[in-house]
Amino acid sequence: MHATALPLALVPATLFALLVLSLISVPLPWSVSWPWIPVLGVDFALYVDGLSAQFLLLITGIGTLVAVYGAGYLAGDARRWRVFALLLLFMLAMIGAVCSDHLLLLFLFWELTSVLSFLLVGFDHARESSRKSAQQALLITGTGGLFLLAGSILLAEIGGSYSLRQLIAAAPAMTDDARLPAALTLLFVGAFSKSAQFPFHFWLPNAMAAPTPVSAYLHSATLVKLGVYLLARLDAAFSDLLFWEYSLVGIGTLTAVIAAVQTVRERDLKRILAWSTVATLGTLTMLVGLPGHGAALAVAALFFAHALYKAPLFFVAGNLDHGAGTRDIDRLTGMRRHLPWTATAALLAALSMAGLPLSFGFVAKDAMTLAKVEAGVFALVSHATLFVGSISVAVAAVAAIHIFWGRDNVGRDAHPHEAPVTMLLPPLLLVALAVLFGLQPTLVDPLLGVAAQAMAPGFDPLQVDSSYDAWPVAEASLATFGFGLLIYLGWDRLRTLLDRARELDEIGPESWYWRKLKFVPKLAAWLTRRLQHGVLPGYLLTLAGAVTLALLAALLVGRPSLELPSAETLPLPVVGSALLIATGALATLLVRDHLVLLLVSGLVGYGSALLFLFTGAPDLAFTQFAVETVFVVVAATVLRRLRQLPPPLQVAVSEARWRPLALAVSIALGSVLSTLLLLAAAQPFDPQLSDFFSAQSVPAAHGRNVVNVIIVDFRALDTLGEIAVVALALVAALPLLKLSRRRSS
Amino acid sequence: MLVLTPLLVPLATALLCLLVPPGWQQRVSLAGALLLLLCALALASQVVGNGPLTVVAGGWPLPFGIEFAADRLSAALVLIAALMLNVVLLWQVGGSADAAPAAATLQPLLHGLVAGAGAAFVTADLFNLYVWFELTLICALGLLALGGGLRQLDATLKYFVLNVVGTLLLLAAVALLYAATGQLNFRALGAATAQLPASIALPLLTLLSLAFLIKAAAFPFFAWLPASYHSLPAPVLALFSALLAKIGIYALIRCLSDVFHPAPDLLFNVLGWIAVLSMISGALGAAYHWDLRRILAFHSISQIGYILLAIALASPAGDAAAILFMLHHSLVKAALILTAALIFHACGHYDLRRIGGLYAGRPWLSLVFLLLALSLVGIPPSSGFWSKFLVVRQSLVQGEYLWAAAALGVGAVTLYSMLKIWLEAFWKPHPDESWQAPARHRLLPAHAALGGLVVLILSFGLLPESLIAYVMAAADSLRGRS
Amino acid sequence: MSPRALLAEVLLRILHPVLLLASLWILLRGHNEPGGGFVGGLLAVAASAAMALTLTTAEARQRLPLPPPRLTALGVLIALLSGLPGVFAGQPFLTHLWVTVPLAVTELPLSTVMLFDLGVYLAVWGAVGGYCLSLLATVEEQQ
Amino acid sequence: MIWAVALALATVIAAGTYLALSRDLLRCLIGLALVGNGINLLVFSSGRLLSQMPPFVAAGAQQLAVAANPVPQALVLTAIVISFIFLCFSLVLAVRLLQLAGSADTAQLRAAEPAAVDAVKPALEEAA
Repeated sequence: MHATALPLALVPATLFALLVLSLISVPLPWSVSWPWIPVLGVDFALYVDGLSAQFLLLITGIGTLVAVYGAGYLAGDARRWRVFALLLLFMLAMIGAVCSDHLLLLFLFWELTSVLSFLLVGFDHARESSRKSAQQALLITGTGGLFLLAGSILLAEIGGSYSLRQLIAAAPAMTDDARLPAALTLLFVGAFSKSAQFPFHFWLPNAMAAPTPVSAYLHSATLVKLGVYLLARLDAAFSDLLFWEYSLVGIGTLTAVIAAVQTVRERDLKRILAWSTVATLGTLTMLVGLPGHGAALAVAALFFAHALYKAPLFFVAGNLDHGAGTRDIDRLTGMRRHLPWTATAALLAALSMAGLPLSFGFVAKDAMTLAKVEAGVFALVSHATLFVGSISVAVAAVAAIHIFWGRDNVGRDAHPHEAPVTMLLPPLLLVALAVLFGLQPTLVDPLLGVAAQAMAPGFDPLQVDSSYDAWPVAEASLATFGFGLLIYLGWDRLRTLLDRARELDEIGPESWYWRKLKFVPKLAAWLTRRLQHGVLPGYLLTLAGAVTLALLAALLVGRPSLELPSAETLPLPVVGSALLIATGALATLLVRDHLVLLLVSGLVGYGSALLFLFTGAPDLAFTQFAVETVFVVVAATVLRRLRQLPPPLQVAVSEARWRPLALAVSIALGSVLSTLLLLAAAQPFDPQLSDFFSAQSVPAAHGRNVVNVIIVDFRALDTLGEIAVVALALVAALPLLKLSRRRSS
Repeated sequence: MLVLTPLLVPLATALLCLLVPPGWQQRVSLAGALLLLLCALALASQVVGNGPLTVVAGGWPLPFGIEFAADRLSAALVLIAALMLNVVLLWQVGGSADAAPAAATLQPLLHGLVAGAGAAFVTADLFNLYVWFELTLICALGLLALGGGLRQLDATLKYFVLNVVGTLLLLAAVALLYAATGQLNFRALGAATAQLPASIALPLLTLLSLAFLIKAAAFPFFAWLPASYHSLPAPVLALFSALLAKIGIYALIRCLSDVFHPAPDLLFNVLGWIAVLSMISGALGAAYHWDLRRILAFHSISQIGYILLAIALASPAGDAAAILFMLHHSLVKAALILTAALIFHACGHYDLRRIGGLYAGRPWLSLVFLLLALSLVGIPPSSGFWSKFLVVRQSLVQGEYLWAAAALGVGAVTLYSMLKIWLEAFWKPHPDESWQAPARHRLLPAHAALGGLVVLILSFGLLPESLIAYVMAAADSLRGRS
Repeated sequence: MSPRALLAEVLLRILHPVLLLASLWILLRGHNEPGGGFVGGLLAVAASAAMALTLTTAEARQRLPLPPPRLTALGVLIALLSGLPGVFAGQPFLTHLWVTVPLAVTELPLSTVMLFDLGVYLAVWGAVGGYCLSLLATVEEQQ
Repeated sequence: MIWAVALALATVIAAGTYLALSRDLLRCLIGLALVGNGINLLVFSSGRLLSQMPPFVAAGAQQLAVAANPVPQALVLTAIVISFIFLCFSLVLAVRLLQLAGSADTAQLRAAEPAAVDAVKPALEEAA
């Protein structure tokens, strides 16, 4: 009944087997493409060359082992199916990402890996810290993804294609474009955030909230390598640019050094491993930035070596957690007796991590040293890598010696025990491979060769073997090793020293992140409370003010020639009714009582009715007169007789400080609209519509009241809409009317 | 005749709902909604097959009669309206997830709202458009006031006051345009405004755009939307967010393509910044709030900003992006609101501070929310991604780097607020430890409605080819490009 | 009941049908003379409102042919349907048809236009009347 | 004549806007009605006020002689009825709000958007 999820490991295992078989039988590169969205030029285009193939092997191979390990690690946990589903989906997304030839396709899978990793990091979501870590991982990689998208679009615009292969081919022509540095910078931000480069590095150690199999898979072998993968993929195109080299070498080295320092400060084994992963990612970025064939080979070798030693070390951390109940290195010593197989795996993985001979780590370190020599790096970078290498040695020593070989100080009530076989096989298998490849590098040479060739097209895969050279390497190794041992011995003292410099954290990017995260709700609250304050007169004032301002601006920009209609003789009745309207309107501002206000406002309506009557619109006059009367009578009755109505407020605008503004906006709005009327009326009038209606009313529509004919025939659709409004207005008010009656009765 | 069905079918259904005995109301309503959906599908296929359809009411010659015209843009929006009406009514059938109160006036008002929106999408006459704006407004008010509580009435009042200003400005703009040109038909107006001196054309265009921007809830006119939407029952809210602001945007597109063409660059420039401010204030408003409905309402403003930004790009690709974004947003936002209603059903609250534990308690709901939220954020392959991609790409191509940066930056804030919902509602343990997800009885219609929407949204995300081709063709027929 | 109120009631009972007839007359002549559905409908509303003010709203409500919501809905539906005969005749929606019915002495011109205007009349009467009566009913129940 | 109308409508719109900006609920609604009234005047005068003759075709004639422009009249008729029915709706709404809220002050009317008490978070409402 143990490890019921074990059969799921068959999925990645099958993929791995298929991949190996195909690699043996079908020569690289492979490519396949289906049209997906032809209108946008988006194809489902996949392309597998040496670099992709190397990643595919790691993704499926380590994926298989993670699945086996996870089946043991999560045995009995009810949530394991969800984790496995997410892990398998993640594997597919990774496969898609490293095979995509189309930038948008790459982006698609890239974002999918971010989202899936978010869900996996938040595995233990009942704990707030887990949720925060997951949120941090997604916010950083997700935002980075947006930069990647912008960079991709810009790059595609410059290069005229979304196909990575075509972009790489077109790269020489792109270097002249002024937008290229911007595009590359955007891509860098995307890649750096994914691969935990400075200043985004801090999310990775925090993501250790994930279950250990997830960390082993995502946070050392696959997900975090994706950013470096993208850079390596584009290396063939831009490695000659100084901008490319300086950015990558600079940021990569800086990341590696910072991460190396942070490593020493940690007590949690998983976090120590995470920081050392960040250091490796920095080194990889630096190597991608270095020009030359050797650098390409070093990248390929380090990719491979890191996967072979870091995943087992994560497994070891998981086994300790599982068997001893802690990952705190201060409490873990002498575990050799309790977890002998885990200790073996740890020792062998540490050999590789420290870059000692007889391990594949040694081969990788060899390639790195040669690459640096070939590229002729600055001394600063050289020293930095030496330092980072020493820390690796120290970490390796902590993992292999400190934890397993020291004094056994396990208490009586703790019973550390060895992990089940499902959790031992994966690390042992990986370290065995590391030793095998360390002894016989030629076994993997073809793989490294084609991968390097993808990054440096001039590289001849057959020359891998001859590019190893032992002497300068041995020299460097010795220095690293010695220095690393010193750090290991002084680990505790160094940690105390670094803890004293804690104040420096306050200016680091992580505290910047937390400050910004707190700042977002603050800013949101500040802005939203100003815009959406909940006070109706304020809303209306904003609205009216903005409208008035916009109209004034439009009038000023247009600079009208002030062509106003000429003043004709004004018939007395018209002037009289206009005056009545204006007087009524002004009078409303002075009255206080609601009832009087209603009656006074009626003056405006009656004035309009009179105006209509005197300007040839009897139907309008009657309608206006009728609606005004009905409204005033009914409203007055209701207002007068209805008890429990609160008294009216004092004056028009109660808040004194808004009164001048309200007055200004009101006057301006009235003036602007009437100015617009005058301006529009000064235009020559096109009587086309009225002429047609006047001419056709009797012959075509059989009616002599032209207005009525327009209403019921020429423009009957307006009227249909209007009576629909009228009818539904009653329907809309029915519940209120009913409630009102029920309540009052 | 088919062109008139977006008006006639829902209007007749609304009236019949009032006339038939109460027991028949629901049947009539559902039948009317289905018929509308069929008509909308027929309209869309006709438009795709034979090009734009037009009819002049009363058979009068143009520009004298009132013309109804359906092109691809209209047909797509009518289809969305019909679809959403069906979803909402299905949700309402005996549903228990924050359904609207079963008042006798609910069905007529819903159909009336769709009738107004549908007619606004097909009319080609400016004054007629005003009438349909009023029809949607009064139905919206009726639906807002349906609950009858102080909260609903406060929301109704704010909605009423601010929207009435919009319709009054529209009426003023119609009148002034008639005064200046003597025309009311879109195309006749388009020909006439081209002859107007800029000094008068610009203020008139500004006035018309302002009216539509108020309706579209753009910055700084959006106060009515977050002030009122959250007081609505979920299905009605879904319909509102799918239709109402879209009418304003649609009218703006029509105004800029048919009535005033070519509009001055200055206007598009200003529109672009209005869009950016809408995007930012909407996204920050969503980040501020903790009530699911308020978060979603503010998101609408931000998404409207994206649509306006696409319009401001003033290019075929920009217009295509705007149309795609409108369709995407209608569907996804409605689906998210319905998801929120299911969350409400499970937890009894909309406020994130009072809910939690749904990842374990409601795994399928979690998955649905996740997919929809990712679409809203614009994670591929989703309808939201393709919409956002078109906007950003076009901004970059046209050298509007600041706009593109704003679009992407707001995407990050959107991610933040969607993450907040996820962390609080799904991952956080429920604040009440004794809480148990309630039984799921009487949720079948709701699940069916939401499930249908989600399938549609997913297929738009995964296989967007035909949709994108459609909107590109739709954009090509705008702005006198036909 | 005071004599004045009695007088008002009697007057109104006589006046109410007269007002309604007048409103119908205004409706029918509207196509050629001032008047039409709106004006006629508003006059009918005035009749109902006067009744509600002097007598009771219940009384006024009884004198409506249908309850207000259904009355107004029927009005809009009639207006909508008046556009359909044209459609069946192969014309666009809202194309009005005219027929002349020969009667013994004179001719009666009938048209879908009249139907449309009748719809307007009923819609206005029902909706505005419904508002007035319901609002006044609120007041009544207060007293 | 258009000058007289322009003056009247400027006054009505200005006064209406000022009233609408009031905190008093009924003033606000009556103000909006006044603005609507002003806009109706705008619509009415949009067709030029050239003649005072009503647009009726004389009995027996086929065409309209010189008369006022019938188009804006038809539009205004529609607009008047619509603004009237909205006014009715707003009256019902106002009466109900006054009954429920017990105050005519719209600035105090915060039921839909309660004021926040927390420094960064909005008010926590009870479930409806």
